Amino acid sequence: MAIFYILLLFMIIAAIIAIETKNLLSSVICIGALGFGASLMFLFLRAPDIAITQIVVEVLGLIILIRATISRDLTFITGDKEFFGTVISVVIIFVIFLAGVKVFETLPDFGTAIFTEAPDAASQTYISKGLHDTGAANIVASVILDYRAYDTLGEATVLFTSIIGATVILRKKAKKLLEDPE
Amino acid sequence: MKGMTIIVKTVSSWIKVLIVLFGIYIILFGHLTPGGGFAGGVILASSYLLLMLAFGREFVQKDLPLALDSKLDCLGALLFAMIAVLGLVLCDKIFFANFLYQKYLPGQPFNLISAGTIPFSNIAIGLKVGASLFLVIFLLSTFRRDTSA
Amino acid sequence: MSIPLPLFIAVPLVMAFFLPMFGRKGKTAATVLANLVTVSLLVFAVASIGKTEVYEVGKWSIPLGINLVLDGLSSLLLLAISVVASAAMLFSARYMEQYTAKAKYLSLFLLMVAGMNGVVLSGDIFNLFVFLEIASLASYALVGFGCEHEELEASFKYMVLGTIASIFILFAVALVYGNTGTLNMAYISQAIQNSGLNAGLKFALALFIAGFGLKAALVPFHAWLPDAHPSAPAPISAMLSGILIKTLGIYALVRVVFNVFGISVSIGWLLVVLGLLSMVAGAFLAIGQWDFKRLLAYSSISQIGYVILGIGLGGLIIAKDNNLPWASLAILGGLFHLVNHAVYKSLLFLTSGSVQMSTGTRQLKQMGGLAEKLPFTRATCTIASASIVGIPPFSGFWSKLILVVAAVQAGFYWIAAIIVFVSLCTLIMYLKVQRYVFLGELPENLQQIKENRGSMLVAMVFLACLCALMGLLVLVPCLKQSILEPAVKVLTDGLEYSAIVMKM
Amino acid sequence: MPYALCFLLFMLGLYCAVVKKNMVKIVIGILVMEYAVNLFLIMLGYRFGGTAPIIERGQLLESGQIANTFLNSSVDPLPQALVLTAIVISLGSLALMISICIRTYEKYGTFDITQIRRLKG
Repeated sequence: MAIFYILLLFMIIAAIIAIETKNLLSSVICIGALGFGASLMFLFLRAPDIAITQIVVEVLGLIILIRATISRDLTFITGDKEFFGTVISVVIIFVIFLAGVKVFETLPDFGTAIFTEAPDAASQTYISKGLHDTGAANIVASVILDYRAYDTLGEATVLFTSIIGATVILRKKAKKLLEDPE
Repeated sequence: MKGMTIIVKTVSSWIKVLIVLFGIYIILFGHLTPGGGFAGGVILASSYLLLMLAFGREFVQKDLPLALDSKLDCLGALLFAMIAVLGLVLCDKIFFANFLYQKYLPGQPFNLISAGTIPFSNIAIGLKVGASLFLVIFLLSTFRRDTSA
Repeated sequence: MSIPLPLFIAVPLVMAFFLPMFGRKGKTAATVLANLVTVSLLVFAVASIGKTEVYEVGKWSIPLGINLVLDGLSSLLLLAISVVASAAMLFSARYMEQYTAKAKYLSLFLLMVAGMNGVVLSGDIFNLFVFLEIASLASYALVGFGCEHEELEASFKYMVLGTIASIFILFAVALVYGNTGTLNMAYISQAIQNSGLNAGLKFALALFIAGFGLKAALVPFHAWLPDAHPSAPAPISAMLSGILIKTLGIYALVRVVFNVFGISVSIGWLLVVLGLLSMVAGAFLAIGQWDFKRLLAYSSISQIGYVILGIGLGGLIIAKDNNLPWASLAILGGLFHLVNHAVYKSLLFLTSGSVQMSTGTRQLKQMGGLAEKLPFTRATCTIASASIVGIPPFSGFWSKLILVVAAVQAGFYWIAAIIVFVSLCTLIMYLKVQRYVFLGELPENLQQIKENRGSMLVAMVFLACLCALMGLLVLVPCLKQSILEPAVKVLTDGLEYSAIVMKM
Repeated sequence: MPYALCFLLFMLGLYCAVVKKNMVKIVIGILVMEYAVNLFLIMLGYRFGGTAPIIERGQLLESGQIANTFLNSSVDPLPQALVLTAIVISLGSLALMISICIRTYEKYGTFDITQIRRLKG
């Protein structure tokens, strides 16, 4: 249990540094720390699939982010900070946070998963019948590629969309002269 | 960009093989062990990324041209969609039916060939993810040079 | 003829995966194929009118798998999506010649359509989120398609706000899962009916309203729309304003509020107030604009206000005194206005694209006297303007009339007054467009322009005919009963949605 | 209590995305929010002393049933499937967002959104 608190505090500290540091590159590095913390957390929460995916995505995401920041002239934002606006947004966000904390009391306590209480939860069936229904020993694989494969089609499409979008945004010439109409 | 020193080049050309093998392993055993198409695909992309860092962009271009890469991307996505549509055709008009497991190839649990279409979906996703992520990183890294030159 | 529901998503998806393989040479073939897809979707949508169907993907019974639900509301939206998409696709065939990478454009367009169809058909809350992301990501890329300064800036702004909205929605989905243990909308609805709304679910509902409200550009959340919609290429502006904000925003919001969480008096008031704010603020901001497309974008905010006002008013009446006939009338007005707005706003954006392509500018002050140079554009634009203002034979009149009658009937006289007042503002807005674009002096530099004919013209005339004929949807009883009333019934039934879905 | 810390992370991200004026900082804020939501989903499925939802050879009994040791200790597989999808979606939007950032940088020469302001109103 203690390990979760340590990791969460580590992640929060990394996030604060990433948000507040002036240097963009160090802020990107802190995001890396945050991501690896999340990956460890997933491992301790018994989600090895997610941990693997998180770690490889983290590496790629870091490369993409560093690519965006490195060898740019990293002018720091010096412009007059709107102090008043910052204070107001901090207050608003803090109020939402306090309201939100109450919300979590309605959830089952940490460590008692909801599906053990709900009688007709789908997850019960997944772990008891998953191997029989789909033949995959990895229940997560059986969920993402058989029970909820339609979601995964959507997921692959999202990735496809974003890659096509990125190639479109990064193409060299966007407009061309049109030949005379008709 | 000419690439790095001879030591880095040699070592990375060996390691690349290992990374590709690891990626393929992660993809193929996705239904038995942690991992799967997505994680494996990212690992495949990172092997080519290593090559690009060590040898420079031109070398990778020869190995895996950009046009081919984007075709592979489309192909992976098409394959996955085809698996879904095949269910519509082969298995009583059910979109995304695991037709292999239910009808043709039940297989034994815990074997490589089990779980019907799941390994094939993993392969399609791995192909798609690997190709597309390499594509986007390549594009991002070449973008600035082209416009400034 | 029964159409398997997944085809609505599978056909555009497969074609979208296939199209980028066409290079520069296969451009014509790609355009023809993409148009075929949108037209076939239109045929599917017409064929599925009046059906109620639940499709279990992969034959996994709910809640194990994901289900697709086709009911009156979905088929109304499917019809609107496919009408606007086929017109915009036809228009792009010629219009998009001025940009490069046409095959990728077509692919993104189809992905956006597939995403919207997926949102409309989905019966699973997480699946709804996934398809919403597909449509949103495609639209972010399409807004920045021109890669000019303004377009990239607008695209970034849109993308940041849109992504924050998506994360809100995902967080709300997580909260709902944590409280009920299921993701299927029918099961969630049932669990809520059994246990009532606790604080966690209320917070989730607030997050849903904020997230979908951001996607729909209701007034406190509207900052991105006036930048994003004008910056996109004209057919995409037509899609975004015409249908995207309605599918991702209004449809999803209404589905979650009415069918999953259940309407209450406070939520009804919230929707009415949001609608009124959007109507008034959008109209005032629009009058001051001198950029043709930006004016249209602000007017979209105002018109979205009408839709959400009508639906919210209906919900309020249901929750307050459960008077179903009155509520149905208000919701009918809202939904009919949704369809009308989809048609005439996309037509207006298409005409603005035609004007921009001929004159090379969007500034109202630099145009004038185009009536004789662009006769067809002028005619279609006038029809659309008459429609949006609410001149009797055209479609906009009927939906506004229904809204006013519904408000008066339920005793909200001040709401009726505001509706009429905003209509007057709309009249001023479109008189301004007519005056500065089509009448007045023709500037020197525009003497040589020609009208773009071909596919652009066909698309505009198609939508203009629809504008003129849409009134029939409420006037002819059999059309009304088969298209609009089932949609209204889905909303007035409210929480019975879960029983209907589970029974099938 | 871990939920509240997770929510704090979410709020930090929201604060960063709303207040900061640098495009990359905004992207970072969005990333932090995404991590927080993913973590929250996985936490929902955890149970004390749980095991990963992967069946091992010994746990498939002769009768075709799954051993109770697995059934009583496996964590919830459904949130894991959702998070897998959510991670991919966040990677996709990250790639698109960074492309837009880089292209904008080429046009304007800065990441500062107070200086990127051609659109008015």
